Amino acid sequence: MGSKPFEYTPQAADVFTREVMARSGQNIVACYQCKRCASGCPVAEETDMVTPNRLVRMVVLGDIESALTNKLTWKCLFCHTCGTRCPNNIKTGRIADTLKKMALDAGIDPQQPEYKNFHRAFFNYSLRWGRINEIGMMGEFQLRNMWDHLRRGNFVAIISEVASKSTLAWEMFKQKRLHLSFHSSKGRDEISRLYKKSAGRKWI
Amino acid sequence: MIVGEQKPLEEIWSMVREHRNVLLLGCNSCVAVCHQGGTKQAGVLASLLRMQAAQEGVDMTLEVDGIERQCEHDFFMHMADVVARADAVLSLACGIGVQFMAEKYGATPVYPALNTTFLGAADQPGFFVEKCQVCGNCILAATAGICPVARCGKRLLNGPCGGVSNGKCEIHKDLDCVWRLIVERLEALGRLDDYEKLFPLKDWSKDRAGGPRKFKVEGQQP
Amino acid sequence: MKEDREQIGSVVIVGAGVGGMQAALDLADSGFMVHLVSRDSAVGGTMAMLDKTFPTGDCAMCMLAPRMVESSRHPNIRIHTLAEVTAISGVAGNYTLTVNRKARYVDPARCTGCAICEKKCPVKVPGEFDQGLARRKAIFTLFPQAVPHTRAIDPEHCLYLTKGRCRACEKACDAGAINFEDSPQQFSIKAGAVLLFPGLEPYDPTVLQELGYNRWKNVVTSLQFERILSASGPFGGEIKRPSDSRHPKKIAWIQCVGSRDPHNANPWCSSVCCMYATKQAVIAKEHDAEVVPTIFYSELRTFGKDFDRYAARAAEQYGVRYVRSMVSAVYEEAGTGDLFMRYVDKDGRMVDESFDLVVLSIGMQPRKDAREFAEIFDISVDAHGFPRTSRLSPVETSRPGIFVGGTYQGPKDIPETVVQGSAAAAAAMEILDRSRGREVKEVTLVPEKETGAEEPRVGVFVCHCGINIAGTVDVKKVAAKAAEQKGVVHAQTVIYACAPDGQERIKDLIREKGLNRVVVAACTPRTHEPLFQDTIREAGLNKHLFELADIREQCAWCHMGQNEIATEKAVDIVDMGIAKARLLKEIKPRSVPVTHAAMVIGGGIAGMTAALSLAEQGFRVHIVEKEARLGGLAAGLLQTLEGENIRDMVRRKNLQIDDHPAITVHVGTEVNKTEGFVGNFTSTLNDNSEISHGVVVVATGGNEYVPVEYGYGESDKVMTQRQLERMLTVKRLQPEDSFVMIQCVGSREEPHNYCYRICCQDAIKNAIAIKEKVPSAQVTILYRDIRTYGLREDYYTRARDLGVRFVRYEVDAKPQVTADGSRFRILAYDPVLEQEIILPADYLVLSTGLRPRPGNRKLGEIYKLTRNEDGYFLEAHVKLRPVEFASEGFFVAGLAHGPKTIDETMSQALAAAGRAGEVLSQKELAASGIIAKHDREKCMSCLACFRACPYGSPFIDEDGRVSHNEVKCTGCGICATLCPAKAFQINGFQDNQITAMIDSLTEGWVAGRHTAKTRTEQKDDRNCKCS
Amino acid sequence: MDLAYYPGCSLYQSAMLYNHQTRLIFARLGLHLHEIDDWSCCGATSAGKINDFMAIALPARNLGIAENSGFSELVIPCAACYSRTVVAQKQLQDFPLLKNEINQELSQKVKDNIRVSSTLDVLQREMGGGRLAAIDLEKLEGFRPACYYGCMHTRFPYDVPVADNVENPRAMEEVLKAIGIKAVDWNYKTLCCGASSVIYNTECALDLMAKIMRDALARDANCLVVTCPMCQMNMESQQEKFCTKHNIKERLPVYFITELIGMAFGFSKKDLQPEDDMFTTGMDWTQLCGDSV
Amino acid sequence: MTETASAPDAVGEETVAAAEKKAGPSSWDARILAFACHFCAFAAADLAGIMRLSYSPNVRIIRLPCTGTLDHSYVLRAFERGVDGVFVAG
Repeated sequence: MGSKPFEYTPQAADVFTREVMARSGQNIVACYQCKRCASGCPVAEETDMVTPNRLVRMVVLGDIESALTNKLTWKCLFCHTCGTRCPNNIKTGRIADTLKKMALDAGIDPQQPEYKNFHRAFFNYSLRWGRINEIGMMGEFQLRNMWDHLRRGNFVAIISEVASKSTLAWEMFKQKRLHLSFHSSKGRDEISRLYKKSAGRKWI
Repeated sequence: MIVGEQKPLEEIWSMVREHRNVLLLGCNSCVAVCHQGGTKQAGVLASLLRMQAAQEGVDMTLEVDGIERQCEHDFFMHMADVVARADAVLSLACGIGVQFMAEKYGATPVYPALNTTFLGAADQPGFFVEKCQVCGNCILAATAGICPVARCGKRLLNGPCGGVSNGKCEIHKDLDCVWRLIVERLEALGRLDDYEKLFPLKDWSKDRAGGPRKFKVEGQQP
Repeated sequence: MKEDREQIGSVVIVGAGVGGMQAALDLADSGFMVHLVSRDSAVGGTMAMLDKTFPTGDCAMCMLAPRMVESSRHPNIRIHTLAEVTAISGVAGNYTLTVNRKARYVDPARCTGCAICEKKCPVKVPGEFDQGLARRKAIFTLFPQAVPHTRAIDPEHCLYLTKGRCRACEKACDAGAINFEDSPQQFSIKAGAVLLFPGLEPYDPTVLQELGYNRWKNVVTSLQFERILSASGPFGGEIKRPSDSRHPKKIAWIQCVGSRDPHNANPWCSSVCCMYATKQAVIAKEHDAEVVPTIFYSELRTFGKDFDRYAARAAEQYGVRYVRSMVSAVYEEAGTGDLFMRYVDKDGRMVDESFDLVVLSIGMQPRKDAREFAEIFDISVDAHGFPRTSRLSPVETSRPGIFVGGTYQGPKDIPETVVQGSAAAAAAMEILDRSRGREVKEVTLVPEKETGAEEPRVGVFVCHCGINIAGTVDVKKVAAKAAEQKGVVHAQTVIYACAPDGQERIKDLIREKGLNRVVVAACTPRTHEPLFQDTIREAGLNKHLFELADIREQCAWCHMGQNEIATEKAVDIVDMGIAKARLLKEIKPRSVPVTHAAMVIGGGIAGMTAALSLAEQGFRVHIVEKEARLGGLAAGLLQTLEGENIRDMVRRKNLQIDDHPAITVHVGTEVNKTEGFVGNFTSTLNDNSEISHGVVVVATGGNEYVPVEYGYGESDKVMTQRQLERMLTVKRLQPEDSFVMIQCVGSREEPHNYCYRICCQDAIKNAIAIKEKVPSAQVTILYRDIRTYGLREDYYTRARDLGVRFVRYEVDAKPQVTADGSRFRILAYDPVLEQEIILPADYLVLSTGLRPRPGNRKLGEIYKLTRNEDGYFLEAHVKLRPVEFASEGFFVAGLAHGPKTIDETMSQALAAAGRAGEVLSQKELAASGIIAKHDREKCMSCLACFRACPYGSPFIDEDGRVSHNEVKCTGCGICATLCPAKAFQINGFQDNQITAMIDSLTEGWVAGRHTAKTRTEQKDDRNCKCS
Repeated sequence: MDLAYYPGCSLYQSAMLYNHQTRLIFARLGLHLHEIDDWSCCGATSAGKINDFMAIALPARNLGIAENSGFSELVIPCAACYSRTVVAQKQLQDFPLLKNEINQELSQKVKDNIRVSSTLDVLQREMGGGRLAAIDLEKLEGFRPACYYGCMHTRFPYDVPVADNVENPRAMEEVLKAIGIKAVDWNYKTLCCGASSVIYNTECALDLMAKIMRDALARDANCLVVTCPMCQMNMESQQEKFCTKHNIKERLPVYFITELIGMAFGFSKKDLQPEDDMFTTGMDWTQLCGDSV
Repeated sequence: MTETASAPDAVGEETVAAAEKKAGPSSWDARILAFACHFCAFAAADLAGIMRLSYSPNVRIIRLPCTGTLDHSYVLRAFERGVDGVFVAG
């Protein structure tokens, strides 16, 4: 959405669209821009006007840069309201998911590192132990955040992070939500074999 | 065709209000075509007058009739009784018909319901425009069939005056300058040379300036 | 198709909506016996529910009711209500159908439609006609004007039929019409052809709960909103919202509810919603100036004739706000019942807005039982359940002799439904050419008595109508007063004048007392006059010596409980009738013979189709074609969007025409002049040949627009869609080829501000063809609104699935094309991303529309046929007479009438052939009785009538004076009003007759004012005494 | 009736209460839950963000275990686990090659012979049947719950059959009706609460939750009822925060549906919220129901 | 076509009407003659009856085949003979 005209290159657009379609499993080209998705999107106010329909349009026209670096891709809540009401059954949430993966593949810094860190922490934890232990998982998440802040030398962020998360932990503890027990699954071997198998796969 | 226009009701009323038996006589020729003087209009006028009479408390009998032309004796053949019953006639004919009747029925007052306005044509249905001033000496042959006498604001015979702007007359801003029309038509006819010819002085003796004109069909006995 | 076995001259039509009725009337009028089978208890279909219709704003019921009455009265139409066809056997020309009729429990022969039973019925259920917004009784009619007006008992809710007690209706019915013993019946009908017009089912949006229908009270469907707007609807025409009857100010329409949604609803476009929403918004605004209408849409599909301008007017003059954004969900504000929703504006900003009422523009879909229905008739259906038809034979099914049309065939609006009604009728007439008139019985009547010289002898019959009239009006007193009137020799009351015994009584008295005028004081002449006219005709009186005084609908029923006043009024009404009756004259309509031949002007696909149909129906046809050969624009087309071969079809039709003995083709000629009138025309062509014919079909076609935009003509790589179509058949495309198509070139902008209907489909057809041949080739379509209406939406979907890119542009930011070597760079502004985009292209394809033929002007002048501001011929009535001109005997089809697709052209051509065939099938044409009579003696040829008559019946005769052609006259009376010489009088409504009515009324009524005044004074006196 | 049971990680941790109550009321209904052996994490929403293959493989392992345990139906109380498992099951059906690849690594193969149900599915079905007849229902008065379903009851990232109305689900209302409680109708049954974004996009999540809260209050609801542990945790643990931020004075308890059912079944507060354990809802619901419990 | 205006009556009537108008609409008994097109307005009047809508009884309707037939003279004659209002509907 810049002021400079966008140079549309049909063949390149085609290649990009096909990859997003294959990885997300969504028939993106079916979109006819009715904007139902945008009207129903719970985070649409916070995405600098990149609404789901616009995200689809970026993909279809092969505007790779905008598609991989916009706010919607990172703020999408994955609530699937868009896809449920889409007359063409396009689940923009899954497109956003795909674009995030593609952005990370392309070495683009995530717009919300915490987002990446949370899901990475969760996923890794589940692989490692077979089950999630919330305190442990959150700990990993925090460590990842800290590491990011450190990398950027953002010490103020570290302090506020510690402050806010300890408040949260205290709240949860007061509400008897935090548990110190530890759980794991014996199927970790199977899981790690499966994980090896997944290496290098772009789509299912 | 003679074009007329019905007078305001108040004026007509003031003419007939003193009478008790009034005949409204339509003329089903020219003035009927312009929806002013036919039998139907006579009926409508009678209705209006009746209501006027009722409102003013005047007891009046209004009779409605109509004939083909009020300028020929023969059409009045069946009218003798009808006219005799009336103490006044309100004629919906043009000025000719009114005078004709006035002369014909000496003792009965005849009033005009119409103002006779001009001789014209129906340019569009319902829109009448003056075309002829009965000057008695037609020059249309030289002016591409368009009459400057009737249609020039100043009756100029040798081209337009200096007041033409955007092809319109300076007297009536919505009126096309007749000389512009004449020139355009001459051009279209390939006869622009005619425009270059100067008109000699027009013979106005045949105009009505010399008093009422007469005409006799050849061989007709008076 | 035409087998030797016996051809049956009857046709069964399933479905009695506007399309079925049109077909029924066409067939019945041209000598076929018609069985009109309706599942409902009354005819009318969906159109009867509508308030007004677009784009004219005509009242739907006002247009439909006369047809319903006409269908019910037609001697050649039998209406079977509450009936369904359950089986069919036989072949085209000779089918046998089994019909099941449900029990009605009310005897139509006895029921007078008085509705007293309805009042007494204690059961209330949600009324289907008012879409559940109001309640009806268990004994009911669908709507007040229902035809037949016989009530029906709904056995599911009737207390007696479900629980065995009540019978209140039976007790209330004086006519003894209630019959609880009624049982379902099965019978069979033989028919030569079967026409299926079962209509549509409105989409039920309950499943889309995010929109809140059946959840939030103030969310209504568009059909409910029609009922809300309707004066006979649940709120009496006031716009109120269901939750609290408050007058809503902000009203939102949400488009495409149930349509264009393959994921959650139906994939097709319902074709009519954009227009009806616009219409509803406009009408709502007319009802209540404070209404602020907003329409949420994604694409505005106002593709019909004059529709774009209508929408523009709605926006500019009525302030209808169009928001190009679909609403995702409708929420209800707790407590107020207001509705709020969020949508994204054109800048991508989220807007929260609250509304008082939300209307869901629901689409149409096949009936739930569409598949079973098709199985009964053994016709094949498509994936959606619509009957399978071809774009090149739009009303033919897979089974010969079974034809379809209307919304059953596919989503469409009223005029297209009417067109297909006539088209299907024509198709049936084609296969039944030998059995025309076979099943129709002619009635022989006693000779008519001459009464011209007699003094009026009036008989007056005042009807009780059970207690309908007599309960309010003192009928005895009315009859007694009538007896006092001048010329009345007999006056009496009757219990039911319309019942057989009542009519016998009237006939006896005509004979006994030598009556020569009859006045019946009963119900409305609109439904009952023809019945009584037939009655007096049977007694030997001219049927125009009859007058019906309406003291039921217009007196008793609207002044209930004011018996004295109602009686006074009834006396006045009857006296007026008598005053008129005294002056009634016999009317003997003239009739003229008919030349059984048609002249078809234009030999394109419309002309060829109409000509072949007429020839198959058994009439001579002359095709007059300007060019050297037949085919018109269609000759340059290859195939339809659906892939049907147009070229083959044109070739086939050419051969059929060559071989047909009844068709004469005049190529390279034009019509110089035509003289005469309906049934009797003589035309001279410019080769001096002369043709005698009874009708004229104008099928002069259109021209392809040759663009001046976007560098057309400067490079052979800039082309029109039709050129591209031809190129694709001969040229090998390269894998990297890229195409950019630009829509609406030369359309939808002044001075050609209308949609050509065909361009979106052409572009999509070619884009699909490119992608199917070379998937790696790239196609981008720059468009304003994609208008693939109806089932064509499937192809829009298919094009997108194939990877065709669609980029919208706005009319004030049109694409700019620059040459880039042998390629092009197109700069376009994408309103979705609010971003300029540069598109490279090897080929630039312009989607151009059509233009009316310049020759239409001359033709219009010759025949006095009007054209719209765009130069297309104007039909007699936009909704109900779409293929006829106001002038009798002239019909129109194809592009001469307006832009349309090939299937629409073929439907219209068939319809024109059907309507024309109806005229040609008459032995002679009788003028209607109620027409203007012209007195040439009084006429002075002022031309007022000649200019004002909408039907062209006054004409300048050979002697240079005005004459009047009564065959064309409809009796509207404009001539009579204008004529300064009073040379015109309307039969049955002469000046003296109307004046007599006025005089009679004012004598009794106004003169009686003093009595009224005295009464008031007395009352005042009484009041004084009391105090 | 015997059912396989997959509690999922959170029911062993932050939503331990839900696990406890589900087991309690199922037992009372005569439905025997058999926790499957050595189940592992389903990957929740996170796996799909990182690794599409694992997003299917993780639940596939649990499916395999459940199917080989001999039960015909697998009950999953957690909405996220349920969603992942149902979607994976459908994807395994739709992509047989993928299923083979995954099965190669599994000791308990996926055979696709088990029905996956949410707790709510089972409750709706079984409480609609004759099972309630055997239970003396306590009459619960004063409850005007707003049933809050969240995203995961009816919306899935992959097309799977949904029994309830997607936009206006009624299952909770029907279950509550069976125990004599009439729920209010309201706008935001399925609006997203922000889910895990509360951790990394807190403000947005708080705004969404406030929206939900406001409408429930406007409809005169006096509690929220949920089936999703994530929704329960968000709406409850963040309530103070989002109410303060949006200036909402009232507060509402957020019950798992099992809690209300448990009360109707006559369980005491102690039964439903054992004091000796480290959990309870943050709200004191005795205020609402008085001594009837 | 001879007609005598009933002057005294008319005067009386006018005065009465005027007096009644002053007294307020409730006591003024306006008499309306309607001319209605057979196809629309007359049908509407029928519909009013069918729907049992009640309206003032001081209206009398003359049916015309089309309001195109409405001659000036009808309206004038009605007024002349004392009706208070003419209603043309079509």
